Amino acid sequence: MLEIEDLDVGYGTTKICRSVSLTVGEGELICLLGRNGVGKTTLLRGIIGMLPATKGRITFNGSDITAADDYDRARAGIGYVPQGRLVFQKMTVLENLRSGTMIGGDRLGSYPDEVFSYFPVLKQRLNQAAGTLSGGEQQMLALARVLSGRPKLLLLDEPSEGIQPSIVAEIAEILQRIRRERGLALLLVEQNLKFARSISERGYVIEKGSIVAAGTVEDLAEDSVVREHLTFAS
Amino acid sequence: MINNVLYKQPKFWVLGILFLALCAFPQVTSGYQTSLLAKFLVFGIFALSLDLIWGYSGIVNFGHAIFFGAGAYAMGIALKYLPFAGATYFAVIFAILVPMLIGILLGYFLFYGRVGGVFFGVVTLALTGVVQSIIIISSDLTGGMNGLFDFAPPKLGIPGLIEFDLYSPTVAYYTVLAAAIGCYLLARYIVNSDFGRVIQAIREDEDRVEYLGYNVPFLKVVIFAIACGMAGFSGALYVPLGFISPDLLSIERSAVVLVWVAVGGRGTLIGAFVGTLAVSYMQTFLSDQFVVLWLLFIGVLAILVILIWPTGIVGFAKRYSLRSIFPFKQS
Amino acid sequence: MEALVIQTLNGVSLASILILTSLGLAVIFGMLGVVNLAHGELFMLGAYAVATMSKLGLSPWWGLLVAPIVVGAIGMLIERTIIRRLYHRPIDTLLATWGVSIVIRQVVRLIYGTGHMSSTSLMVGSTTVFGYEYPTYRLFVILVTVLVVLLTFFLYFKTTFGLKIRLVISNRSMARALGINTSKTDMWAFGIASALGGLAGAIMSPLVTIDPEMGLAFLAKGFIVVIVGGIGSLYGVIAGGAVIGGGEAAISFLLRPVVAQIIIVLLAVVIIRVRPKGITG
Amino acid sequence: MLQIENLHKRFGGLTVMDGLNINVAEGETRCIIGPNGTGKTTLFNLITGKIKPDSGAIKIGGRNVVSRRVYEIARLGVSRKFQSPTIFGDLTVEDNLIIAATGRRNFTDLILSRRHGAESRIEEILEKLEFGEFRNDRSGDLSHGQRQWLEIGMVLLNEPDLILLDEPTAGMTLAETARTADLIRQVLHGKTTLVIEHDIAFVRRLEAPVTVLFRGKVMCEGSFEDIAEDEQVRRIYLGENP
Amino acid sequence: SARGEETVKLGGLFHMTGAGSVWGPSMQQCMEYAINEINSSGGVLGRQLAMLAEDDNTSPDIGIQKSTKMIQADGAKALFGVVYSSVRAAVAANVAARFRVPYFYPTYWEGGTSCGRYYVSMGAVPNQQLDYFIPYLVEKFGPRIYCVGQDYIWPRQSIEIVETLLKKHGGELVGKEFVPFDQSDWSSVIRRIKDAKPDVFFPFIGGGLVDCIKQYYDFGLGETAIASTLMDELFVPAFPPELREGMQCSVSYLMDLDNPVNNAFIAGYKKAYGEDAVVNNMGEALYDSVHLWKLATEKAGSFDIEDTVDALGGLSFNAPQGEISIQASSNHAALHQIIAEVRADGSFEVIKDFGKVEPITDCKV
Ligand SMILES: Nc1ncnc2c1ncn2[C@@H]1O[C@H](COP(=O)(O)OP(=O)(O)OP(=O)(O)O)[C@@H](O)[C@H]1O
Ligand SMILES: Nc1ncnc2c1ncn2[C@@H]1O[C@H](COP(=O)(O)OP(=O)(O)OP(=O)(O)O)[C@@H](O)[C@H]1O
Ligand SMILES: [Mg+2]
Ligand SMILES: [Mg+2]
Repeated sequence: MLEIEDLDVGYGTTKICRSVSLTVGEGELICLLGRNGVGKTTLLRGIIGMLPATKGRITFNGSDITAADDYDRARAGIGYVPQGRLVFQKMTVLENLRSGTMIGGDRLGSYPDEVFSYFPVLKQRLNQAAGTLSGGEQQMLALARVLSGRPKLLLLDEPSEGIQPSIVAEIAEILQRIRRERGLALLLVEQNLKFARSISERGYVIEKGSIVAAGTVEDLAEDSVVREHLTFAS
Repeated sequence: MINNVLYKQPKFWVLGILFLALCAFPQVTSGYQTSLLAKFLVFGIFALSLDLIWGYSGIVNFGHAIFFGAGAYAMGIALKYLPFAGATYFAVIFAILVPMLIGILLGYFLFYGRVGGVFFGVVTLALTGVVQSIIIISSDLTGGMNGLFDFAPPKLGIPGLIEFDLYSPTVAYYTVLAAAIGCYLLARYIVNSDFGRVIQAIREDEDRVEYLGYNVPFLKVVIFAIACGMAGFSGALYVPLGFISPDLLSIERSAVVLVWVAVGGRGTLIGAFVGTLAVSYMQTFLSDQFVVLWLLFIGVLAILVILIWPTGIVGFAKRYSLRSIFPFKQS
Repeated sequence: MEALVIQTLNGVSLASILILTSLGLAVIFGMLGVVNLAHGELFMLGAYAVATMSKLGLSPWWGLLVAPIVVGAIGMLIERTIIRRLYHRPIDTLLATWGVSIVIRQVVRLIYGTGHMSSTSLMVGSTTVFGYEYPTYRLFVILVTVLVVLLTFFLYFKTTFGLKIRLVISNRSMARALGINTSKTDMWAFGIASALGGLAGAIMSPLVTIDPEMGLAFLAKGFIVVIVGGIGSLYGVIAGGAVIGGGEAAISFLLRPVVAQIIIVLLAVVIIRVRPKGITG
Repeated sequence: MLQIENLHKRFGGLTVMDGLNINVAEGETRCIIGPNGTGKTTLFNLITGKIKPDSGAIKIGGRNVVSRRVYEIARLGVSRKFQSPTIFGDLTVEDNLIIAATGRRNFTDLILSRRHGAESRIEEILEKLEFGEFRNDRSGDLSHGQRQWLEIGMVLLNEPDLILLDEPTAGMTLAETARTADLIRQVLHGKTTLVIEHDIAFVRRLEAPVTVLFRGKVMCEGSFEDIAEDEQVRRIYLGENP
Repeated sequence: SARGEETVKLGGLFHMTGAGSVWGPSMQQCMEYAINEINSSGGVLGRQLAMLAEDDNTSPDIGIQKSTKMIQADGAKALFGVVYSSVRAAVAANVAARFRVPYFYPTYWEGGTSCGRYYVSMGAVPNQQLDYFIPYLVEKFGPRIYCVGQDYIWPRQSIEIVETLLKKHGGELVGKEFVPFDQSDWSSVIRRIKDAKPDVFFPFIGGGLVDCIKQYYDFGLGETAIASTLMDELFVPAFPPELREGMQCSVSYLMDLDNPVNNAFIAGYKKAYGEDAVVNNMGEALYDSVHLWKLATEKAGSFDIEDTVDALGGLSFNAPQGEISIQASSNHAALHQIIAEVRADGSFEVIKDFGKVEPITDCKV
């Protein structure tokens, strides 16, 4: 579904990600692990098109999207939940939910009611300005927002951040369910190894902007980099 | 030792030559050119005061000409009503204090009321019209529409002993040059102090600064008052070089000072002078050459500069490693 | 009684004039975050469109149609060539549009000369309201204002286009990442706001001087209205127009007009001090 | 040190604080957990003076601070880290730290740049956070996790007596989370600290007493182990297998 | 060329851009026309004149800069131009008086300020515009006059004079009112005018006059006569025909004057600048100014500026408006007062030319 070959992404003249290659198959749940500041967020921004690729190729569903505009990538079906949520602060929850409906489509419609089955709390907050939601609620809104569209691939940047443990577990279940029902593919950046493990089978480890290891999550958990940074070394 | 510094720091050479050139300017050019450069340096101080608040503290002031004008009027009125020798010094102090007071009042009112950003700018824009109206209707004091001109000529030196008439282009020029250097050094000191650092933090996120224990409205009023005082000072210096009339407080003047700072490079201090001189000389040149079309060219130029040089001339120079010439802070 | 009715109508008509002339400004300023110093010139172009119709011997009513279209198109052109590059630098838009305003003024001077333009009245005579005579054209202006405001509200709050614009303003890069073509919405948003400016100029042309400098006066007033009402809200424009227009009509009835004007602005400052987000904020 | 008495706060129809009572002793580290949207951040907003309660008292060192302004409360020694990192992105890392370190000085000190020995504390923090190489970088270019650390550094430099940390480890790797926990335990040892966190591993590592907030009230208090056993807490917050 | 070195330079300062740009271009043409005319008839004292033209952006600041340049850098012997009073005051005080160069100001104004040896007022002061106009209005339309002015010195003084004249001629000032410069909505003002039921509405409004009159008609006041001292060939096109028709004007010059000097002047002017070219009283005053400078210089017999200035007082010139002269005590011109009515097509019907009226002013040279 998503193939990345030899990709370079960065800010202005500073290159952050170097020669990254990875693939996400149809309905596959992939996680991206790595310590702080290695370029995980940068890579996701490169995939959604917020940052231009200076080298390499991105193919989505068989077509080359390396030069495509970010909004066209979204319309082709890539949903992005950024780190730090970035909900539309001054707009209502309802309008935020509607804002996701262009993903995988070409017009702004109304959101499907099923998002409330994922996050019931949002239903009581429909007319509240999103900026006044609590941190966790905003995170849920950011997830609900992309799920209002019809994404084929989800890019999630640390979605469990700021969410209470019981809901983190629920989110894992929700994602699994959507994958089963709609064949959703997932590229997940996560520090919470437990959460990562609970939803993904395969993963990559990124270090200083390059992929340094790939394999099943179980194998990766044994990887030295991961061990050093993503688990409690005592 | 000194040699070593000079050798290693081409900046000192460049600055030294620039300084000597500025000192020699009146000796090698005409009175017209001298008073022209003096006037532009006055405008440079005015722009510098704007850079302090706009470039460093993020206070948007669309009515900065109010303070320039207030300074000029305060100077003129003081010279008119203080008939004793040495009145010029009092007049200048008056010209600094009056705009400062207006600034403090406005700042107290608005900053303590949490009015910031574009709101503040537009309020000052609206006030421009009000202050202009007040000046026009108080014609007994201000000369109204016609402007204020029947005051004693400003003089420097020691009354009775040795006096310099500021209406002489050379005297005005050296006075302004010294004032410009003094104001620049003062501004540089302020922005490099811890106070300056906090002011820059306020520009970015004033709420966060408050959580660190700073009285943000107070600090904003302080920097605003300093800038207003400096603008008033430049207004006072303008008096012997120009004319006191309501036109000094026009919206156009407020807009053009923003352009000077932007063209020179916001938040660089020296950019205020660079931008002012560049734009003013360009304007003089164009309007000499094209009596009708010059304004059109200025408009086009303003647009192009902003599109092509987003960081202004100094920012551009910085990028192209002319670092040694411009004494800006390296970050 | 007559004084009361007429003065109230004057207040309403002044308020609607202010609302009409600042609506486009509010859209560009409050919603796109662009301080458009060229808005007064767009207004001026609208008035010139009507004057041009008169000059060509056509009915000035055509001007009311031509003005928003032409000025809207000019607005789009400005957006495409200049504003578009400056969305992340709001203060620079101020400077760039200042340049644009100079250019428009000078180009108009080159084309039409420096003199005043004349326009034919669109409507003459008066109509009886509550038993008193009032100029028909002023009533027409009130009506047009109401319609234009309603239309603008509908556009911004009830259509998906409006939602898109508001999303783009709220967070540009995130809106793009969700599939919204920001450059298209930007262009249309700016174009429509410019068209509003042009329409206002056309409507006002029978009541004001038409010359290249005419936009300046309306610009400053427009900003005060927008600020007093509250940035980013269209309700704000209405509230601001009502307060400033009604206030000016009321106070200038009682005091020396210059003093009234000074009081109005100081009052605006007080309002902003008490309600920093504007009346409706 | 911090007493919260019968605190009430409503947003429109939503009751966020419903008679909250909390007592934190001098030098104590207290962890606050609770479901999303239960009012934890709001509690910090109330303590720091950002919003005013409808009723109730907040006493810091015995003084009721309810009517004070944000900066006055900060000057009493309350220092806060925000839920999403809030730093001065256009300034360098070092400048951020200097500003934090000098927040409680008077104006003369500020304009004369008198720092009263803050330099050495800044060096110390730079070293502790391993930020030496970034000290002259624009802080806005740091990654999310790095910003979290920078903000923690700023809080530490602000000479606080009462420290409020809102999700200090969000977005950090486990190893860094652990280091943060250690840092807090060492550096903040003996300082009154409130920590909001959803990261259970971190909460456990902190080895501090835990208060569980629920619907604007304290639901229960105790050591992490006690809390983790609590049936109700598992139901509303932790989930089945924490 | 050798000829080039011999030219004598005269400086013209015009509002080519900015708020006053309505006036700039025609003034520049008038000055240029006068210079060309003098040059083609042999110049002054055998030397050709050269014109310097600068734009002041309608700003005192640039006005000072440009006129200083013309004098100091280019060596201009005299300065001409400007409409806006603040620019005039600036040039008179900071340039003309300081560098001792005569400055000819071509527009009506209140008089009293700016005076001095080097300042030559070529525009009408209030008594010249009003002395005959007010009795005429009272007689023709009735005694009740309502005045509205912008809130500054020229309208205030003019309205004061109107009041005095009305008293003298059995009229009555039924209302006066001062408005801000940027007044754009006139409904309240007009309401008060309507209530006062005047026979004549007499506005002293520069910039806002067009708005005011347009709205005045809109409020159904078309029946009441309007009198103005500002109406001229440049202003008239701003009004739709139905609004301008019948307006009563007091001026010192009109393009439509029928006398041999004016006919020749207009014919030559149109030949030079096209059939649509316009001159108003300011333009004519500028034309007269250049000629007066020439006469003074010739009388002095040298290009010495002091001699020229000395020679100015008492000179007279047969101008397009008729004979005018310089009052020696004040350096103010004695000008004609002409009353005219505007026709729908924008032309003026001259009703009466009262001949030369001496200025009454506090100015002493
Ligand atoms: N806007 C920017 N401009 C320049 N450099 C940046 C910018 N944003 C991030 N960086 C740099 O890019 C590098 C990678 O950042 P990125 O945010 O991708 O890391 P990350 O892996 O997502 O880290 P974290 O786990 O902390 O979120 C960091 O060193 C950071 O300093
Ligand atoms: N200004 C406001 N207006 C309306 N509701 C608000 C406002 N501020 C907060 N709320 C609501 O108050 C509740 C408490 O918010 P708070 O941010 O304190 O939660 P929290 O406990 O910090 O949650 P989280 O763990 O998700 O960060 C939330 O439901 C939020 O939507
Ligand atoms: Mg990241
Ligand atoms: Mg929270």
